[in-house]
Amino acid sequence: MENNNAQTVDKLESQSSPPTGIQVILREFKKDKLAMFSLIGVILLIVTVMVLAVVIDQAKIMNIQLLERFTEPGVRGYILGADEAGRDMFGQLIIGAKNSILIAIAITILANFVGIALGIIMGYYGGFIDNFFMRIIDFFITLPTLMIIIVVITIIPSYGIMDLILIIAAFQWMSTARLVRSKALSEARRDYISASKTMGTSDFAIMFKGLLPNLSSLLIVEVTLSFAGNVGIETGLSFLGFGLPPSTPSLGTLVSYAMNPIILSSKWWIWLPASLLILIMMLGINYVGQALRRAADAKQRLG
Amino acid sequence: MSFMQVEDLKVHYPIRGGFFNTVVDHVYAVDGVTMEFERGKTYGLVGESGSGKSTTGKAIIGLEKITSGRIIYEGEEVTNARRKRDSAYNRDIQMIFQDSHSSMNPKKRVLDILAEPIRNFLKLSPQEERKRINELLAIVGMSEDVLLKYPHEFSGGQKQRLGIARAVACNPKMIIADEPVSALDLSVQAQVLNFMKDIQEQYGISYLFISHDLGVVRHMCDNISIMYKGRFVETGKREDIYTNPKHIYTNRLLSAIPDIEPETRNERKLERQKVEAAYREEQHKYYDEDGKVYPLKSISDTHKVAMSVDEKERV
Amino acid sequence: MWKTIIRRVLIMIPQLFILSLLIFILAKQMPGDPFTGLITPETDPNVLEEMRIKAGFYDPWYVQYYNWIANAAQGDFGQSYTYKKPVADIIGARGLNTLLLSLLSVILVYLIAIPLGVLAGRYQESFLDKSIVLYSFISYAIPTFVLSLIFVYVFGYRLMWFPTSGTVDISLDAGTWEYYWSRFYHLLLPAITYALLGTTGIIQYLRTEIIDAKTMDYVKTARSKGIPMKKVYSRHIFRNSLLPIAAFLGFTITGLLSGSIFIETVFGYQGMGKLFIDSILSRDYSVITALVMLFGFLALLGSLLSDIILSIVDPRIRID
Amino acid sequence: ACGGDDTETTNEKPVEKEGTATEDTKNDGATTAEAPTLPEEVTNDGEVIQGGTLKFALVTDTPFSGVLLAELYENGYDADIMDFMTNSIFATDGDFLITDEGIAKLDVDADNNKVTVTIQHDVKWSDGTPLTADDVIYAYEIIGHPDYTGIRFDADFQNIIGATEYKSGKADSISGIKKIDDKTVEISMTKVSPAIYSGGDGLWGYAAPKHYLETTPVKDLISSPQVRKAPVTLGAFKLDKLIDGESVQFVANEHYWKGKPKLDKVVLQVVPPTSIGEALRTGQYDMASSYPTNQYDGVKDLENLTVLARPELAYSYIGFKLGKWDKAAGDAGLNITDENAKMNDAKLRQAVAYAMDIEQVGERFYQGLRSRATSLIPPAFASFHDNTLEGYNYDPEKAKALLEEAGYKDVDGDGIREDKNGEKFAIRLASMSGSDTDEAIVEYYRQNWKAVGLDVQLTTGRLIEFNSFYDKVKADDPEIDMFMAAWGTGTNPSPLGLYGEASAFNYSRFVTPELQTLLADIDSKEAIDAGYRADAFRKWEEYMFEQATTVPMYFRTEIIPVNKRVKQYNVNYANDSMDNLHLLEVTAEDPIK
Amino acid sequence: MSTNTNELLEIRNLRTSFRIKDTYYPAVDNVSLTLRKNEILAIVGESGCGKSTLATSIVGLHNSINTKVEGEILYNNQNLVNLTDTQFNKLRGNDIGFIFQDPLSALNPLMRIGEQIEEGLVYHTKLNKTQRENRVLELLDQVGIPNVQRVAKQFPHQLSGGMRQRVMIAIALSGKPAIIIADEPTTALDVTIQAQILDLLKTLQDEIQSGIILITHDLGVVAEVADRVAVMYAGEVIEEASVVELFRNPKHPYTRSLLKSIPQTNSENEQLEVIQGMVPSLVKLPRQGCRFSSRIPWIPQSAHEENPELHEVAPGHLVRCTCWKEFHFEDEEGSVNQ
Ligand SMILES: Nc1ncnc2c1ncn2[C@@H]1O[C@H](COP(=O)(O)OP(=O)(O)OP(=O)(O)O)[C@@H](O)[C@H]1O
Ligand SMILES: Nc1ncnc2c1ncn2[C@@H]1O[C@H](COP(=O)(O)OP(=O)(O)OP(=O)(O)O)[C@@H](O)[C@H]1O
Ligand SMILES: [Mg+2]
Ligand SMILES: [Mg+2]
Repeated sequence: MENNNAQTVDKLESQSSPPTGIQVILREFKKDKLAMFSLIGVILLIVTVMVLAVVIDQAKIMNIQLLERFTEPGVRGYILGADEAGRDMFGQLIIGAKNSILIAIAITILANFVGIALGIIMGYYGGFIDNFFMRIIDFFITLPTLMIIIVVITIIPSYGIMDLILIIAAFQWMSTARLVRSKALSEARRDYISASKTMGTSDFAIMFKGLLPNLSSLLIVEVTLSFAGNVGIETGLSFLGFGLPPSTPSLGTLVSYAMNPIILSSKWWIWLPASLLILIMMLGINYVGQALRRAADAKQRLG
Repeated sequence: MSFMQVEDLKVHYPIRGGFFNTVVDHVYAVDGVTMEFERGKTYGLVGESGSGKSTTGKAIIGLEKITSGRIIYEGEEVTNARRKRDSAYNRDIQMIFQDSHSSMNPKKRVLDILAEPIRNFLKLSPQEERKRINELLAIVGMSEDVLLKYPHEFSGGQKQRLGIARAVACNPKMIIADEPVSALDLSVQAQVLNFMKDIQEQYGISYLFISHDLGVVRHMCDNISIMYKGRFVETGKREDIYTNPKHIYTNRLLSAIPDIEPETRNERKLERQKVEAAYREEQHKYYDEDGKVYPLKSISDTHKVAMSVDEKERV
Repeated sequence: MWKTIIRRVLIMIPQLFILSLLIFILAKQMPGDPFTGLITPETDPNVLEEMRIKAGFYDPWYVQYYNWIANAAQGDFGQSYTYKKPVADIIGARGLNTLLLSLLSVILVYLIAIPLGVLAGRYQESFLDKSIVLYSFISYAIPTFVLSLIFVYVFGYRLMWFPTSGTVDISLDAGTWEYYWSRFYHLLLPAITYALLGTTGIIQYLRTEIIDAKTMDYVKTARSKGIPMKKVYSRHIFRNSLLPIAAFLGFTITGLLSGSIFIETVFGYQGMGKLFIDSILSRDYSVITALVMLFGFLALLGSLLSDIILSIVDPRIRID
Repeated sequence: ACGGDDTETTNEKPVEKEGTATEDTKNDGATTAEAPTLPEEVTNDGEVIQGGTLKFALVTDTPFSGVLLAELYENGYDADIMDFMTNSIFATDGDFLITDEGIAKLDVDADNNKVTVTIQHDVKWSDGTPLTADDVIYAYEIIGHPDYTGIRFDADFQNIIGATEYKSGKADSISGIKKIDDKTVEISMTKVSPAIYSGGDGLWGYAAPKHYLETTPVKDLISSPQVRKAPVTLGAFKLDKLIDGESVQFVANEHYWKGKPKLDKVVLQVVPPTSIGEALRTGQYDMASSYPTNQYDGVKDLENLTVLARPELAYSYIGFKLGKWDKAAGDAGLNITDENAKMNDAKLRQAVAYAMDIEQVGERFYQGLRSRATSLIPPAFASFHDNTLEGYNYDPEKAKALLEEAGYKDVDGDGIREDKNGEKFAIRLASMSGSDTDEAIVEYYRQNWKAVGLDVQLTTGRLIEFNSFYDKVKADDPEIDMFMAAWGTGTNPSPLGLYGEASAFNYSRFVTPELQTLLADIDSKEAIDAGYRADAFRKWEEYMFEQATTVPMYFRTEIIPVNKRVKQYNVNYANDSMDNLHLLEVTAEDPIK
Repeated sequence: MSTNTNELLEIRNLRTSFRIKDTYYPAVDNVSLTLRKNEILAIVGESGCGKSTLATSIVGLHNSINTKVEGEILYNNQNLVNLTDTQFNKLRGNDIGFIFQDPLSALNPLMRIGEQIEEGLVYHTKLNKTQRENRVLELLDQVGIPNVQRVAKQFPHQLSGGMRQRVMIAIALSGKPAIIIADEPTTALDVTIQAQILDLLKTLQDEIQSGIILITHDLGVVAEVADRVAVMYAGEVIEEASVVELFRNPKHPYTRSLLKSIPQTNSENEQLEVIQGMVPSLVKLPRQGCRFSSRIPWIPQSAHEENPELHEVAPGHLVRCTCWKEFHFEDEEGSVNQ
């Protein structure tokens, strides 16, 4: 019955747009000012970071100037001050944010690509294929992932951004696959899939042209939230010292400066901006994610 | 003559369990069904929920794996070939689903939905394809501007008609209709049923019409089979079933159908209770020790009833 | 029920076996060894070499693996190279610490999350709900270590409300009331920090569940019986939404274990998470492998526990 | 081996991990003797209270292991704990050379390769049992025992006659060790060198309580309660309670040979380096086992603390790979220098050294707690360290001139010099990761080198984690042209172990006959004479300066913040309070906040 | 209201509106109905015509944020529309019982059957625990459940569809209500079971003499059990009559089309009668004039009333709009397929 209503509502608004499509999402955002604000904020933030990262001269920022050690914010053009080697914190923040965001995006794309593809295949075929991969996933998902990532990282002789991305992604696709699979499993039992089969469509086309778009609302939510999660993992690893080296600043390395109590207590400009940036970004993404989730789930919708 | 035969069709689903999650038992969803189909005829499949009607339909069209039995189409055995996606068999046998809403991909436009079988089976040029689609729309009486709409923008009846349009797109010989109207309101149901009949007349299509609504079946079908626990308890011409039901289960089913004659309802109620009582009393005679339905025995050219050997004498 | 549990436990054996192989090979791939840390000009390199040979580091990996797994199967995970003690002993002592921390954290998590989740769901879209959602998002967004650092600094050092390291005050005698209080007191700050951050999942889950449950037909049935709204909530909505939470327990514990790496590192709390990081740095293979195995085992156990709880709690999926 | 009185820096600590924040922050602190003028002694005229409890922070991220026996422990933090309860049988002077002031005195008969250890006082173990010659011998018997698995049965120990036979089980006792009477032990050795006074040549500086330990087989000692829970010791305090890996409580040892300590108790607690500053500031501890240099700011202006300092027994260096370790050669491998090594040009190496602005780094990054190292003998060895050596100073012009001279010229005008053949020239530097500071410093040096036209790239592209670093350096990884590391010197300044031909730790793989001779001279019999030895050291240092195969970078100053309530505390190597713990006093019940 | 009039419940000008995008749209519009004692009043109509909305309004179970209920629902001299939740709770389960369409989702999956039945008794009776338990068993027995002891301890998913619906009925009956509202109680069931449930309802009603509002879209069901029928279309009652009158003498074109579209009434191979067009959605609904007019365009507009009202065309037979006077099926020929 509730569904009924939602459809009635859809009918009103959307002239030829798929159900739970852009319109629904847009309406959720219109209804929820905070989500709207977050969406704009996050996009703006990411764009700003990317643009600034292109504009600023990375080599210059990373140049060590001993005389500028711990320069306070606002002094001599250092918007956010300088770190112990006299490197501009604002520039590092931008570069760090860029690196963190790009890494998170790369992990998200990679992990979700694998997760979604596998999830759909499992959900669609079911049976042995499903069983087989589920066993593997069940196994990996219960593993102490963080520990194994750390062990793997210590093994890689000279690991850089790419390795970090690959390693994290290698442990991130499982939950996506499981989620997609459970949704695909129920979706694949729907009649339109059977209909496609009776109409001669190949399995591949059914899976990726027929089924995939119907998981899109779920996937958008999943991708958004996993993006936030991946920012978290990268920063966490950097904090423990298993992430990126300080010469490649990321939000995690900047925050990890707070490990030094002196910096924590009296050099706030070194770690606080990065922490706040993480906080704001994650908050924003979560609000966006929440609105998307509502759009995907008729029961939770506001409008 | 019949162009397609289904012989002793069985679909068993394994039940897993036990310590090593092995197959411990089977659901005998379809357990030995034999049917013949002739051109332009409608075959009704009736039974209570879970009796195996849908499974039968799905097995014939290739959506379910057949445990045993054969399907012979135009003299050729297609039991396994039917699982090959773009075979001629698959083109000639199409399906209409109960839930018209869920049978159409909600993220696809009507255009793509209608084009799907055409693209797969006919390999037409874009112009021809478009022409065919327009023809189809004309057949189901819809205007071209619906092509860019999405399924959810249609009413149930319209969707079901689109479903039918899609099923007839490649000129099938037979359409399996699994409860095509049970989700629809009365007036819409009437539209769809009329429409199915029209098409049948026009193209000489056969229907396998699955339903639990005996009223609808009676209206639509030439031949009717009553199904119970994966087997037929009775099969025959419409008149055979409705005027001369032999199996107690058929009886019971028929007596339970509500009638729109309010005046006689009390009599019907008494009749119903009588049949129910009789059923409770005598049902063991109609099923074997395992509760299975006996094999069918012909009692006339067209009429077959499931009965035990000794039962036969009584009739 | 028992059958299913036993089957699940049996499945765990090959899983643990694969995990052991995986982790063993990984650990052996790590650069350096426990003796690298010992080099000074005054240690004799030949002595170190000899110790390596004795420890079997030059045996083929499968021989090493066989020795290790054969002993491990009997509960002997070897000696820690750093602590010169049986690994089991070390993990035993640290395990208790982590267990206590996790236990307190879980209790706090549930104490915080359940009322908040319930309130947020019940008063959906109210100011209260929005505040709770904000809190839950913030708690998700703040990296564990940042909050821990700040908490240690503020509550430990600035305000001095809590002890900042160790697990108990050494001057107290075990068994006394003060001793237990001191243990608890030492646990409190890390546990609170942890709990504040660990609530997100449960709050969100509960909130959604309750909002969903509110629209369920059975809730309407309940209301149509004319029972007061309060009872509808407590007997139907909450109960139905809360029961799956119970099943989270297993996973929560698993989650807490890996989170313990951060918390214990920052709080200098001697638990398994910190032991792991320490052992990684000192290449204490026997401890690393044993810890990963243990965590893997606990995780498997946790998910089994969750399944069992769920099946007890939800009659629909009662396993038999 | 570990002999003598290893007062503060224990040899077995992984000293190389310079500034590895998570591993060993202990060595993060350092300085020259010159830097900020900090006292070595607290001055406190407060009113003393009766008894009192000293609160001691053991600064480490990793918990201690709890092997509390001198013969067995390997972990430096265990040594820090033992400092409170053990006492070497020898006392040492400012050069860490054995004096006659200790429990026992050492007589060396260099001609006959014999030494005699004589217990001079009426000394009792913490359980009241008197210390005898048997206890001195028992310590040797533990190390030499066939079941012994520790690291102290080494080449030095085998210098004792009969040690090898005993080890292999062929003898029931070490033939070279003789009990003369209840107080006297005579030890025969194959050779006696000046190192004997630093506790080298196999001389062992501790006694083991035979009466207490002999019932436990040697192989079980390490896990026995006698070692872990209730050791019997000779120190000022004895162990009272221990919580694994986190804290220890000591009480005064009334049998202490120098007199009963004035304090009642010492409570030692593990504190992570990240919070030690705060912990001291808030008066949670009186003192700390070490204090991270990069947190000097955190304590320097605090009212409740006195910050003491002293030079560390360590130096950092930059080494150049000039050859390979040949495992098959000699008895147990030899260093083979490769004439054609990329860095085999003294001028090039000197230029590298002159180009480094070590002075600035010491001043800025380490607040002056590290200074340019002028030689390979740190100033802590007061008599051997030569103040007149100048070392390399920051002189980019000189570096440029040297490079020009050696033929490294910028041919293509990109500001980077090409090699002698005009080919692209890049030096690959391996450096250990540690604190964030390390990263910045290395970057800074790369900037310095670039300024003189040297292109220095990091091996693996980033700083290398401690374990991998040594894996690579040890294996003479071809990706390494030069490497930055540090040595803790221990109390024996002899360089043979680090620069000898047969030394596996000679990571630059540089050997010449000249060097061999110089090294041999330092440890020769003649060198038992301190003046001669100092001279020999100087000759070697000058040679090394010229060759520049190992360029010392910093001398380190360690800082020791002490709460103002503590009285009678000093960190002077000659007169370290850790040797005189019984004198410590406090002026208040709790540390001042 | 006095009992001797036999009128249990009187609905007057009920309008229930849902908020969609900040505007309220009436899904039940100006409905007036009367339920008498011991009668079954069937409400029929196509999906979306407002049947469930009406039923939910009577028991006051609408979500107050999105729904507005206006008008009067008089029961025992109180207007149910104005009751607070607490006041309503005294009636729900006690005076009014409710039976839902899908018994599986309408039963709490985590509660034993017995508990679910007992729950209402706690608030509406003074029975003690054992008495309540006995009453539960009694109720289960009453609705024809075998083995009551065991069933009371089972969970909903362990029962068959028919059994579940019986349990729902037992719950509705537990307070011996004067009024029972059954919203499509048999739609989810097989015909044989449907027949059993309908017979059961009828039998029970004879016993407890309550008034039943039976909502259904199946005219067969109506014919089997109803005493009076109200046909709804687009939120309005368009025809109301006794069951025989309605089937014998339907007046409104909508009712007539409905009856004509039932397959069984037609001879086998004939086309079924069809009403063209579809029920307009809530938002697009014409609010003025006869709401059915757009679906019978061949009837001149003049035949429709401006503000259609219920006319009494025969005693107890009410029809809205006068268009019925001009309606003949023949007019519709040729427009069958749209
Ligand atoms: N994939 C499956 N696995 C196991 N059992 C199945 C499966 N699909 C169907 N069944 C069982 O097979 C039997 C027949 O199901 P089927 O769907 O054919 O019945 P039906 O007559 O179409 O019923 P309905 O009227 O409810 O559609 C049922 O008992 C069903 O539970
Ligand atoms: N909560 C709601 N919010 C908005 N619109 C609603 C709501 N509930 C019902 N509606 C709309 O009100 C109209 C009447 O709905 P109702 O459920 O009463 O119909 P019904 O006659 O019971 O249909 P069915 O036979 O399908 O149950 C429909 O158009 C429906 O879409
Ligand atoms: Mg079916
Ligand atoms: Mg309804």
